[in-house]
Amino acid sequence: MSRLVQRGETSVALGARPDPKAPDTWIVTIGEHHHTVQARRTGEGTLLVTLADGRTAELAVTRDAQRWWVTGGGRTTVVAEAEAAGRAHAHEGGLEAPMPGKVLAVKVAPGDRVAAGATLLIVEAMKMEHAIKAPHAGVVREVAAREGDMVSPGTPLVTLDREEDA
Amino acid sequence: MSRLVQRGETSVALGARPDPKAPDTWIVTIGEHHHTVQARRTGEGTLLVTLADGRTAELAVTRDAQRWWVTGGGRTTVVAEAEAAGRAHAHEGGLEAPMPGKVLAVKVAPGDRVAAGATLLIVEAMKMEHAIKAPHAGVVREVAAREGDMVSPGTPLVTLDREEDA
Amino acid sequence: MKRVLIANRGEIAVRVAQACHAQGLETVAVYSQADAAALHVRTATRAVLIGPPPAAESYLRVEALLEAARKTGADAIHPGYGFLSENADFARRVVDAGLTWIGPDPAAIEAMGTKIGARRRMEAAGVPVVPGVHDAGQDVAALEAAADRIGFPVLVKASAGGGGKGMRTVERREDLRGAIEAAQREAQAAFGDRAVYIEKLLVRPRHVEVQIFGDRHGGAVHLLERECSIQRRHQKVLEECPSPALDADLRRRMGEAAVAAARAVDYVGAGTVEFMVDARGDFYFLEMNTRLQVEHPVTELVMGVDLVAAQLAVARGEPLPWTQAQLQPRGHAIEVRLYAEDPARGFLPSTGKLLRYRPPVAPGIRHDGGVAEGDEVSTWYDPMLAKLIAWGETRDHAIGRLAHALGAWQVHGVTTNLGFLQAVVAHPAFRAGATHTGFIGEHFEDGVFAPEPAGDEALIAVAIAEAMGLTRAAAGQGGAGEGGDGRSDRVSPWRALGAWRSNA
Amino acid sequence: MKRVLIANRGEIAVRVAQACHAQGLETVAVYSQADAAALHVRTATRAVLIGPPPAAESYLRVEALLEAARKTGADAIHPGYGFLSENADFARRVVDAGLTWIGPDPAAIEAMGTKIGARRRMEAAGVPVVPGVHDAGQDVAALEAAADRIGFPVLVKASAGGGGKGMRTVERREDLRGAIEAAQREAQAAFGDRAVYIEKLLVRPRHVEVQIFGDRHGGAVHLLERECSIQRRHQKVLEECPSPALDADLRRRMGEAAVAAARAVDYVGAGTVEFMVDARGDFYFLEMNTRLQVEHPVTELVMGVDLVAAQLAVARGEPLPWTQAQLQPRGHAIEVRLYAEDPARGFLPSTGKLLRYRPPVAPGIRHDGGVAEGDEVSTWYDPMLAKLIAWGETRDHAIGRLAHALGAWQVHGVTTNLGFLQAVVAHPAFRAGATHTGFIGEHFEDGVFAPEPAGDEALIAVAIAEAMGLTRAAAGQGGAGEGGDGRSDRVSPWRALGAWRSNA
Repeated sequence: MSRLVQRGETSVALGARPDPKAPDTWIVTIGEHHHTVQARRTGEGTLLVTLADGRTAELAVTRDAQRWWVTGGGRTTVVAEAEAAGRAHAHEGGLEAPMPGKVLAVKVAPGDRVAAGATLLIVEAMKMEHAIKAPHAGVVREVAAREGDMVSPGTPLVTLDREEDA
Repeated sequence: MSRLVQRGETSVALGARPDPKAPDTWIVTIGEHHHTVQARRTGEGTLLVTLADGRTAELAVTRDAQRWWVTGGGRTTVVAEAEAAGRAHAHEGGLEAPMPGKVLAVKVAPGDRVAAGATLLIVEAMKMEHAIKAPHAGVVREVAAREGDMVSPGTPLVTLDREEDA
Repeated sequence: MKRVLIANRGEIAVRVAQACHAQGLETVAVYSQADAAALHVRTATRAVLIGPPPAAESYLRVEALLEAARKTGADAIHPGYGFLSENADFARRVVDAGLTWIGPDPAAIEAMGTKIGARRRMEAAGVPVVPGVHDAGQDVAALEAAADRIGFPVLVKASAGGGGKGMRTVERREDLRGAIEAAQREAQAAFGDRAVYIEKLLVRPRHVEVQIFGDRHGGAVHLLERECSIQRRHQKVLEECPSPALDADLRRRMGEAAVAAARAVDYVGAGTVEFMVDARGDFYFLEMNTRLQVEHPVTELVMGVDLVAAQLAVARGEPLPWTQAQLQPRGHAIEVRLYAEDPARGFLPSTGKLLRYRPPVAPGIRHDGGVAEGDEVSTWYDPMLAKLIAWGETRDHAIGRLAHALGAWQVHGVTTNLGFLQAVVAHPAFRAGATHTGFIGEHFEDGVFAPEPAGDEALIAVAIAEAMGLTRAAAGQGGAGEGGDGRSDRVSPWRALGAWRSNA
Repeated sequence: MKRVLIANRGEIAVRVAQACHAQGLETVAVYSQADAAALHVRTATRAVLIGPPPAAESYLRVEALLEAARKTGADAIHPGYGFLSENADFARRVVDAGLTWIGPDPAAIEAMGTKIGARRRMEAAGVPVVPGVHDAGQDVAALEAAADRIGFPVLVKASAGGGGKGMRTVERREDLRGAIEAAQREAQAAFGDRAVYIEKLLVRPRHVEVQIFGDRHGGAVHLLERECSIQRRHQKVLEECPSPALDADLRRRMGEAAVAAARAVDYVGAGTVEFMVDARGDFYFLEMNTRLQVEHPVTELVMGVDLVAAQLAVARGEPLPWTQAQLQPRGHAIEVRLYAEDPARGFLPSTGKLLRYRPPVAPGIRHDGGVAEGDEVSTWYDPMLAKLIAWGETRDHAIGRLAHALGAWQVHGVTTNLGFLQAVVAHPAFRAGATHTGFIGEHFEDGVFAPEPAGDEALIAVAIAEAMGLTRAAAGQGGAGEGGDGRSDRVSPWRALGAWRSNA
């Protein structure tokens, strides 16, 4: 079985199948590349992997909704399913609240033309103020939040049309 | 649901049911005694328990084949199902190998009368010699192991009739 | 002293409880509704609910805390850091209730409680202070005039502040008004006091603080300094002891100044005198923290002490367990703070469930944590999850141990600054000891830190884990902790991707 | 030195690997078929299978180890303790292969390699030795005659021995023949050398050993002593530093004697000189261990050193990182050893799967472990699973921390001596520092230790956990680690109940 996962800015097909000829051996496909590796379970959620060049590492893998967390070889990496990343990108025009918090100030109104990085709103969370800035230049189409609103992740705040679209 | 568990030399009925009137509250029955306690899950396999007297402790509980391991309040305890303990006692006349190892020496033959504590066999395991001693005075009915045998847990070694039976 | 109520949460409440238990003392945890199953509750021997999630309605409620102590028969209160730890009124109420207050006398807290008052006292005691204007009032125009007198750049700081809250750096006059207003709002929300003042911003200074300790028998010692220059938005990220910047003479002079500061207010217990040290080796009093500090473990490891145990002893009326001559440093210690925040998105706070949490275990590595696997991380409280501290015979030795331990720390389900901490520790300027308060801004562009894309090893592990069905078990287990309601969707709140940034 | 092969397994292999990684060195683990997924393999950066489970066919196979080093490009070998660590032939082969041997020169190992030879050298160097007969040969009658000359009680000891293997205490002449034969058999099996000798048994002596360290530049220092009196059947259970029994003068004299012993064989690297100290404060050389010791962490914590890092440095040809004057003790450290053994059944070895394994995490607590949750514990190797070490400002402080940490150690699925360790640490005689080698026999009747019956709290937890279905998840998870084959039955090998006892 193969899945599409994000690697940096692009997506890559990822799959693994056991080598029928050798125990504890897997053939892993990352895009065009094939890797023959030794692997066995160790503890709960952990895997001991030996690469073809002889390097070995125990990796802890945790499945999350649309991504995996991997710790091993001295770092922790998040691997996202490409499909999930794609879904998120579809939301690009609409800015949603990134965290639970309270809207302290709304700095823009519909029709405003804003530069990339311009402050759109100020949200307070964890006792700190955070400026929500425009990810790109554009024109504000809609402002859905008001000062004093309590917002949670996913609450729509502002719809911003791209400058080139506007 | 209630089960019989070992407590020291005797067995006791143990059960728990949620208090329908109060959240996170359980009524636990240990033999004749009832305890009303607060309890909630914390991590995996762990429980935060508050007793009626206000004391609180997080306990880790692991289910094993016929027993539970419990750590909390500063100690680790093994609680055995009474049924399982009963089964083991039924084997009393026949001595089985207690661990994987190698029989180094057999010190008795069928018909031998032995005192409690007399060495019956010597088994080597983990690079140490261990003397297998008679749990009670008695007469050897059968010797099933020979020097050099590799034995694993449960391998019958010696059948010993009690002195009073013999 | 038999039963200590700990008026705090998170790692410090756990740390204090462990110290109490090691002395055979019972502990009482207090908790808000959001913390009913929090680690600090699970560590204590008793626990009392004190209110709803907002701190103002729970951890900051003096009445509820005193009632909890009364109800459980606690005979002493340890305030930890933050919350009410530097609140003189609370300390006084505790003492008036006949309980032992594990901290300095209310009068000492009060004397050092506002930055403005503390500065005046230190000036009087001959301790050098940073140029600033503290008597301009809270009118914006007056504060602007004060800034003009000092000259830009300036710092706007909350009088009752700490932890970067209510603090703003201002480079240009036109940004000053907005900064003052924001700082006043933050100060009001965090401390219930909107007062701010203006101070000269030193260029590339180091933040160095001296640990001091006093007792009720006239004893006062210092326990070396901590270098806390690695900060992001005035929030400390990494601390070490000793400072790589001090020579023996400067260390001695700063230690003496810190003890003088402590003696000026008859200080009892653990306290910290913060200084700024400029490039010329001049040092300025910044403020005194009349409580245990987050970063106290680096001092403990280098000086060979247990500061919490000493707090308990001194609160019982015992003399200091050490003389100044006995306190000899050994080796080097570095602490990093694990925050629930996303370095790739301007360090915005993150939330979620800790699907997997395994701190590294190795010689010379200490983990002081406030969370455990399966815990939910919310936005109600401070985003610091845990601290990791490495000790080594030398600074290089400590760095080597820390770097290795950071790589093995398994924190899954909640985005943290772990990768950022690794980048800081690996940075050549940090290895060279060239730390100053602008370190992060200088070496990490725009205060944003993007993780490297996944390596082959990680992708291989994912592929095989999925093929083995290894990760299905983990997902099931994640849900099992709270009834298997599949809440893992919630761990990914940052659904709006793109270039969202904080104003860091 | 770039890549170190660690010719060992268990906690010491993990410990050495961590020290290497902290210095940026790669590591190569070796493993038997029984250890393919063992923690030491999972910790290393490379791993090589060297044979079937029996140590004689894997960890003791010189050819296989050298081949593993060649194949992986390792340029140094660390032997750990046990196995081939004190095998001069192996050391010589390593050096001949052009690799760095992280240990003393083969000649020094050889000189101290047999207890008989070592005693002779020490006698010549003026170091006091225990009365004994070492030249009686291996004939039983001759050994009996030797015992008659010395007078009972006597010890029968393997010349190549260690860890209590091939050692027997004999109180009465009629038990001597059996003891000699058993010791010879055990010595043959464990060390490939059946030679034993007879030594005077000191009454209620303390076992005190001095850590020494030498370099290739003529440097030799001692790093205080360790008190290792708490033993069961000559197997150490608990060690501490410093010894509660030594005064400054005795400490100095023993340290000097240890350094003299090291200098007598031009010792390079970490070594330990073991002494017996009798009630009068006389001390006798017992043996020298030419390797790192299991209990080295207590020295590390009190002296502020990393002995493995120093081994690596000295092996690279660097001078000692410390002078004798710099080595100043601070505080007190205690180590306990967690064994897979059943105290209720005469401490017979136990096996099984570690269904849950969570070491305690707290300030001042160090865990050096060779196992992790989900691991199988077999009878192939030494039953020591892990060590827990507590440091404190004072002995009482360390005991308080240790006692609390022991209570929080979660070891489920394999019966261990954990409850016994708690009882030792809680014992008034231990708290008073009244330790001697007969401590366990004197305070724990018949060498058997029965756990207390379950308390209400444990039963309540079981009842609620079952009612919640909490434990079903745990059982499923236990099986999941190895394909869910429900092997948990195997964790309870001691099915024959009753009065089975070892000959302890």
